[in-house]
Amino acid sequence: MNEQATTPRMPDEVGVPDPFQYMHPVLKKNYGNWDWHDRPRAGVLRHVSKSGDVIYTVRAGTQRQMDVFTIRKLCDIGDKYADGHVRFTTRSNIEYLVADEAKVAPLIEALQAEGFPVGGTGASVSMVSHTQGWLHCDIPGTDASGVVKGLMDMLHKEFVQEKMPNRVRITTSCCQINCGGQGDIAVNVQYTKPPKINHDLVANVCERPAVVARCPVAAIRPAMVNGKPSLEVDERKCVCCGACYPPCPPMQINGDDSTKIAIWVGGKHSNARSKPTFHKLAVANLPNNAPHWPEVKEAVGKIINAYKRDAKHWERMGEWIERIGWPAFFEKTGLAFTKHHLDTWTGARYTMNHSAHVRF
Amino acid sequence: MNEQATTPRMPDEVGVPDPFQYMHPVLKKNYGNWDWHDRPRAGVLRHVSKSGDVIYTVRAGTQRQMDVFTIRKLCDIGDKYADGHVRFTTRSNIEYLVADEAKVAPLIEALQAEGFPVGGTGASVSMVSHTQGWLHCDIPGTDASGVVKGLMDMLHKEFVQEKMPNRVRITTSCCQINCGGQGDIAVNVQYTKPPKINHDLVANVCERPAVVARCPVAAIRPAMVNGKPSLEVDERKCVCCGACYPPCPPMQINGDDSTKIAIWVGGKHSNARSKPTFHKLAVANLPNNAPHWPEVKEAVGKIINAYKRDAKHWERMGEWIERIGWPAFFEKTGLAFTKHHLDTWTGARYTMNHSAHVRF
Amino acid sequence: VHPTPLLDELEDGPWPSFVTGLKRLRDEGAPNNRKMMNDLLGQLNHSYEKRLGFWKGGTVSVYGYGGGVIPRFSEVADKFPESKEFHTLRVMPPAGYHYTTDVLRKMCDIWERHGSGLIAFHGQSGDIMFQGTDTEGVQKAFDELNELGFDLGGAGPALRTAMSCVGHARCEQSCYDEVRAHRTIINTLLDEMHRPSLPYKFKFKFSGCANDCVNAIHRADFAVIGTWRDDIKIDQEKVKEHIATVGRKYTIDTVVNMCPTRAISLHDDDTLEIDNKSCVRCMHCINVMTKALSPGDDRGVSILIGGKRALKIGDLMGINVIPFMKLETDEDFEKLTEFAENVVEFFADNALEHERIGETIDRIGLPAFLEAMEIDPDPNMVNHPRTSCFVRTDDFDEEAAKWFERKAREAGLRVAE
Amino acid sequence: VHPTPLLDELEDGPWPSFVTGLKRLRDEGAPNNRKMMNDLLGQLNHSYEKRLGFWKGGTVSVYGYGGGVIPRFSEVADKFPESKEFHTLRVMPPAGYHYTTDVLRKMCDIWERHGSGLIAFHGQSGDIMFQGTDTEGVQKAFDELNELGFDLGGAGPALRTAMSCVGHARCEQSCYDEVRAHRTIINTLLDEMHRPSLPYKFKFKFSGCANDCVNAIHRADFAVIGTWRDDIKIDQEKVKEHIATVGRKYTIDTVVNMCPTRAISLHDDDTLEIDNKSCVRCMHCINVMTKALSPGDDRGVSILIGGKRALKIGDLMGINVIPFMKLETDEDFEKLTEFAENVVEFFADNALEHERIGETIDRIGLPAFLEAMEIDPDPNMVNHPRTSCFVRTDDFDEEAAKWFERKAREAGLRVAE
Ligand code: SRM
Ligand code: SRM
Ligand code: SRM
Ligand code: SRM
Ligand code: SF4
Ligand code: SF4
Ligand code: SF4
Ligand code: SF4
Ligand code: SF4
Ligand code: SF4
Ligand code: SF4
Ligand code: SF4
Repeated sequence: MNEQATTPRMPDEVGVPDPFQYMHPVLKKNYGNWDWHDRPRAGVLRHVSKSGDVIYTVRAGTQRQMDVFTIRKLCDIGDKYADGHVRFTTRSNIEYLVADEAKVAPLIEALQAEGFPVGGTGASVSMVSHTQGWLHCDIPGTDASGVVKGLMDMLHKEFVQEKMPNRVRITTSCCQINCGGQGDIAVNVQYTKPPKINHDLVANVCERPAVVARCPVAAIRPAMVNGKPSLEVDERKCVCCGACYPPCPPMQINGDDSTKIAIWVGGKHSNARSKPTFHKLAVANLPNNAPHWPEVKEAVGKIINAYKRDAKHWERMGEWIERIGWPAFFEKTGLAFTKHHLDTWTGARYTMNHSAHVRF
Repeated sequence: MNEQATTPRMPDEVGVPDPFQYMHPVLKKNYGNWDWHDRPRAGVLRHVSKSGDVIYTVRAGTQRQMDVFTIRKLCDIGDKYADGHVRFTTRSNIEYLVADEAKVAPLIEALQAEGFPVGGTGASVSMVSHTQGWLHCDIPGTDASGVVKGLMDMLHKEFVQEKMPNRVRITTSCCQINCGGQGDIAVNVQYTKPPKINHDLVANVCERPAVVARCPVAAIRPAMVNGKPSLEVDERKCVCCGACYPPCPPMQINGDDSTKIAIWVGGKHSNARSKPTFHKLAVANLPNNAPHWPEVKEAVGKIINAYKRDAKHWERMGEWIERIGWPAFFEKTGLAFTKHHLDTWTGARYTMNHSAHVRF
Repeated sequence: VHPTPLLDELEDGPWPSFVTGLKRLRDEGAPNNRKMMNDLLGQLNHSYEKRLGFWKGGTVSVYGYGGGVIPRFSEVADKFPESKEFHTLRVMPPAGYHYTTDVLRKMCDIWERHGSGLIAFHGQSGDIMFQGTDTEGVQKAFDELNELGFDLGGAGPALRTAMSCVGHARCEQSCYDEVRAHRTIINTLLDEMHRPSLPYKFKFKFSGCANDCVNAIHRADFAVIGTWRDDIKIDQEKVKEHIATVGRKYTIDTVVNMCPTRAISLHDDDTLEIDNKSCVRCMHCINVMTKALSPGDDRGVSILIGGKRALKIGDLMGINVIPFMKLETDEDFEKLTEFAENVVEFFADNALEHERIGETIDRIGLPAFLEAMEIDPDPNMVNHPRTSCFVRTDDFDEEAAKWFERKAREAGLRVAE
Repeated sequence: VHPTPLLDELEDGPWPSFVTGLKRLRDEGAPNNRKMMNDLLGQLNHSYEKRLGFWKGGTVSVYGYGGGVIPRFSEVADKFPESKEFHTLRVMPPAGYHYTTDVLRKMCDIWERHGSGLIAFHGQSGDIMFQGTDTEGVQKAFDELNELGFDLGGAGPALRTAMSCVGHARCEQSCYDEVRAHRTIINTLLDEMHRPSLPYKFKFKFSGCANDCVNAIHRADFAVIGTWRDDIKIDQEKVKEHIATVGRKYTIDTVVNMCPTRAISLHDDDTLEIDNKSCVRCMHCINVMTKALSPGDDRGVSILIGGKRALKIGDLMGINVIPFMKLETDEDFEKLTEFAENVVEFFADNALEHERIGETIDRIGLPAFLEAMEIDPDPNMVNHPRTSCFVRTDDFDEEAAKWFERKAREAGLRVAE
């Protein structure tokens, strides 16, 4: 019952930091008073305030998972060519705020010289939403960083120019929990087999009732296996969602034969024009082919190309497909429509064509 | 084991009769060969065949539940002013087929003289879909014939002219089974209280497991009441659907305090323009006020008038509301939006506004 | 004569009054019916007073059949004894509801002899409803109607009476021979109607085009809707005439702007262009410009399975499980009938008691139904592909291979079966 | 040094390579970290080979807090012992993600001292993720970051780190002060973040307008989206300039024809008219014509409750339960914060374990949620009213009376409360 020699430091519960201390002075001064913006070139925004003030933003891509050297390099560039104020975007791009137009071109040059692509604005393909994967997560089926690197290498050109019909927002999710969210294109792990249970471990590691409760289709039941309390999966019911794996790691859902990648299309968050939507299955069962995932890249490429060729200005991926119809989507992308494209989950009936509207 | 004196007649299983034996000769001749049609006036169709043949159709309203005198009167008119060939429409209107244009006007006159309204074509309010009600059904909450008579008296003018934005199809259902189907406007019985059980009768009349199975929300359980096997309803679960009443009449769902009328809008069967839709709740809890149902008529009147005033040509009721938005619908009709308009059934989530799209 | 003060209120007004008709049967009807109609009116007025119905069901049928009659016994027979039985015969009309005045009169005569004289043209499922007779009358009326060439319709857990629109007989929009489809299917499956043994009711409805004048998609378990696969036919001269008559702006507002997929453009010279790849065959433009536009020549049907009303799981519309089936030749009709038989058989084998086929499909999932029916999945079956990732897809590649094979075959390539 | 042949493949290509970064930490990082990064790279390459992850969870936290750290212990520590612990600190960024290079450098310094040197800007929930340290390093790094003015974010069944778009700071579309809303709500509820005791996670996200640049509607339990109630502001001169620049047809195609409710018409003199009753505040036309159009002056927010990803019942988007709440004055912000507190309290009291609030609402029905929150039903909450007749409506009249009273009050009439 001795007191500890040094009492531990109590946290200072500061909460969300005040951003004004870091904000570019022109932003601070014109907070809530902006008038309009345009994009002088890809990767550059010009915002004009009602006060007449102007701020330039130069946007560049990063790998998100950054080492301090990269961050310091970005800071060096910011100090030398910009005003020392930056922000990161929702998609992990860095933005330099520059009051002086003359600094814009040199800043861009410096960024490019150091290998940071400048772009991601307007009707471009911005950085892929990133998740953790093998680098850090405890349940990953693939490596988000690797998939993202491969995709952005392929799409680099579409990042640095604004030649798509509208913004393209790609997301990845390295397991079926789907931290990556919805996307114009979503590249997600899709398990294809029920979990394989390591019965020796269950009793020690897993709280069985909690695991049973986690299954969306009540496919798991407690069972005695080899005399030990374990769990059992009804494989006819299991929808391979992987929800049992985080609370019970002995229910191994990953494996070379079972961890596949599916690509989804037409998710949309903005309310511009159409209401927000969920993405829909385009193709499943692509191999988890690290380190280059060529099959995934090929499929994404097909989709992006068809969209680029065919959609109207301002039409997002899902809006384009809605207009041309799903038969045409599968035709134009060369992907297959299968029974797995027919929804079977709760509310499946709301996805069915309850009409005589058909396209030939 | 005596043989019956006269062996009973075995049915001749003729099935669906061949209509060609009754069909107007011009129709028969041009079967599958029609070219175009127009409507010289409300209640009259002119169809022109690719062969050049022309047939006129004169449409008149009936009460559907017809006595033989009425039918014979319609036949007399058909023989005298038309060609003795008639048909009935999906909505129980009678149609006279006339090859000779000169007969059209006298036919119309004769029909009108006998009290049969000529109309129901094009952008009119056609006859209300009819169900059985107190006249014949074993589970009715109201009388379809009476409600329909009242509505058509009120809407007579809109039947004989084509001054609505598009066709208006009204249906009635005299209990929540809803034999009347979907409608631009649907006038349906809506129960407002759980069934009252006559426990003395259940054991004799009802097959209890079948009744339990019929309830969509599992609100019914077997129970012993006064020492007899009966049933019990969990009133917090019961959604007052009335499904238990047909298989178990002692579960009385009808009553002055509980049998009310709800009006639904925007159902559509055709695939023209928009896909077919279900109707949506407009107003509930209107009294079952036989023989004139003034509250029902008033509400229907409000809806019809707002639609007539406001919709564009060819816009059906539901399409009009979709365009102006539900807030405007409630404003323009003067009806109330309540918590009961929020869906609570399976798939309720698909009816919610999951967007920032709002109207003020 | 019972006073009927409440019913009397329904004799005014411009619409034909059913009360007046009932009273006429009471006052001038066949002598044997007058008393029945008096008590019927009494009971109905009693219903209007009490706001309650007073009929109950029971079992009545005709010799040889298990269905087709809706029996009604009065619960207030003590007060109104003469109408203590008031059964209805459901009788199938000629496909498309065509009659001569002659046959109508014969029906009236039969129903005056053996029933109340009250007939409805038609019930919501399409039957002629001969309403009001006792058990004995049911058989007698049926015998005579049957002699006249008519047959009982459906009731109970059985194949039900079907409906078809006027279609080919008088409508230029019609894309297939409704009479033939209707009669062939129902008459083939007739046994299922007359001897109820299905899990629940099963309804067919036939509409010649997507206007769906018999409400098939909502109200039939098996809806057959006419459509076409090639281009809409345009008569550009008549387009110009139409525009000359109704105006350019009005044409843009009511045709161009109302196309659900914006497939229509109007040229400066008042000719129309339709992007037939985008057109969903909704019928709207054709409806508006009946002279200038018409369905293409490569005609057939879409089939939607599973429509029904609210009971149990809520309203369902049919799912478009056959986006296109050619329907012209004898073989085409055979294929259609065979498909109908398969679906009904599937229903008989797989539906739970009191479950409609739409509910069965909802319960087991569309893929399982398609597999049972050996139908290839098609994007026209859905508004959009699945949004849910809860699915086992390990045979995706084999399924995809089927698609590519089928596409190759459709493109005219020969592929090993 | 472990060979990393598979990872090496990811150093080519034009996009910045995380592998190159990791290697640099291995080769040039703080001396205490080099070995850890070597083993980390070894384990990662091993993952690429085996196509499996090798981390497991555990419990690590900082003194005084119950959450905010994602602990990672290696399952292959025998092979790669130096990275056997590789925990992540989730740290809340300044609202809107504004930084000076100075503060970024300080963060780098701290994380070099007490962690691997690997930092993500940002996690999908918005945290700065300081990735890779051992249990001891967690506390040390936190202490220094906390001194710098930063605090841990959320993890576990708790209030989570929120996100807000750049908004007021640099965006003309912004309809409310996101920084204020974000900071006020989170800092008020902070206890729920630091000492996890909710049924499951709860996320706030703040977007200044319906473009929803932080994906709030799909990905937040409580989404605050800027909007306005009065008319869109039009500068007709700039409309003309826009049309002169991009062309008339292009303007019709990209603005007039893309309005979801066809609320826009273009006059012959190249001025625009907007039917503001029809406009649903989707932002599209304003996005296209940034100079000519802007949101109205009567600004506030819509609040959508219940967005989440797929687990358990499938993806949900938030429901628009507050179509409009004014958000300008101090009182407005208090009302917002109070509402947020009420919702979180409701969640704490009513959600089942591991149930998101969207699932709770889906389970109990929207009316029950609204009643608990004392919110009046509004047609803006739904795409359309109910289609199902399965509902008990005996109090419909009283409910309707409330509506009429509210409408009367809104119309400025005085009504007895
Ligand atoms: C910087 C950023 C907000 C932030 O706080 O970080 C941002 C900033 C702007 N967004 Fe955004 N959006 C940002 C993420 C998003 C997201 C979320 C995401 O990408 O995950 C969305 C929703 C995407 C979706 O629907 O799935 C988003 C949907 C929009 C839209 C609607 C696009 C549409 O038509 O559907 C606009 C309107 C537009 O394009 O003019 C918009 C417009 C803008 C404007 C033009 C607003 C303005 O007037 O300043 C900003 C410049 C955009 C540009 O790139 O040209 N922003 N914007 C985010 C940059 C992400 C990036 O680096 O790529
Ligand atoms: C780190 C991060 C991905 C990333 O690389 O950016 C992440 C990583 C994890 N998420 Fe997530 N989620 C992250 C944002 C999200 C988002 C996106 C968002 O917040 O906008 C979502 C979707 C939105 C939502 O909340 O539904 C998301 C939906 C989930 C879910 C599914 C929740 C659901 O109801 O469907 C889980 C599973 C769970 O909570 O049991 C989960 C669980 C996890 C866990 C804790 C897995 C686990 O159970 O151990 C992951 C820890 C990874 C690690 O080692 O760091 N994560 N997760 C994101 C958090 C970083 C940050 O704090 O900024
Ligand atoms: C006679 C009848 C079919 C029958 O076999 O009995 C019929 C006949 C025609 N219908 Fe119909 N429809 C008939 C019931 C229906 C129904 C079903 C119903 O009313 O219950 C519908 C679906 C209603 C719905 O969507 O809820 C129906 C939806 C249409 C439509 C689509 C209207 C729309 O824009 O949504 C058209 C197209 C049109 O109006 O030109 C149409 C068009 C026609 C045309 C013009 C077809 C033609 O070229 O000959 C026929 C003359 C219609 C007229 O009244 O002007 N018919 N039509 C039915 C007359 C019912 C009546 O007496 O009022
Ligand atoms: C007579 C008729 C109404 C009318 O006046 O026209 C009718 C009357 C009855 N219907 Fe119906 N239905 C009639 C067409 C319909 C329709 C419309 C249709 O077929 O297009 C529907 C909606 C479509 C559908 O099939 O879902 C319909 C949906 C029902 C249902 C609910 C079925 C469901 O799955 O939701 C029941 C209840 C049941 O079967 O248990 C039902 C049950 C009944 C019963 C048998 C009530 C009962 O259980 O005793 C009614 C007998 C009334 C009587 O005394 O004659 N009736 N019923 C229609 C049949 C006449 C005919 O044969 O032509
Ligand atoms: S998607 Fe799955 S594997 Fe990836 S970070 Fe989220 S929980 Fe981890
Ligand atoms: S993978 Fe999903 S569906 Fe299968 S057992 Fe686990 S939790 Fe249940
Ligand atoms: S709606 Fe109800 S009461 Fe009316 S006929 Fe049908 S089953 Fe009978
Ligand atoms: S009325 Fe409907 S919900 Fe209520 S007990 Fe009867 S069957 Fe169940
Ligand atoms: S459904 Fe089509 S084919 Fe049949 S009558 Fe109606 S418009 Fe004509
Ligand atoms: S039929 Fe319908 S979808 Fe096709 S072009 Fe005409 S209006 Fe458009
Ligand atoms: S959500 Fe709206 S206000 Fe916020 S940054 Fe995006 S466009 Fe600007
Ligand atoms: S904001 Fe959207 S809905 Fe409103 S007028 Fe502009 S485009 Fe139309």
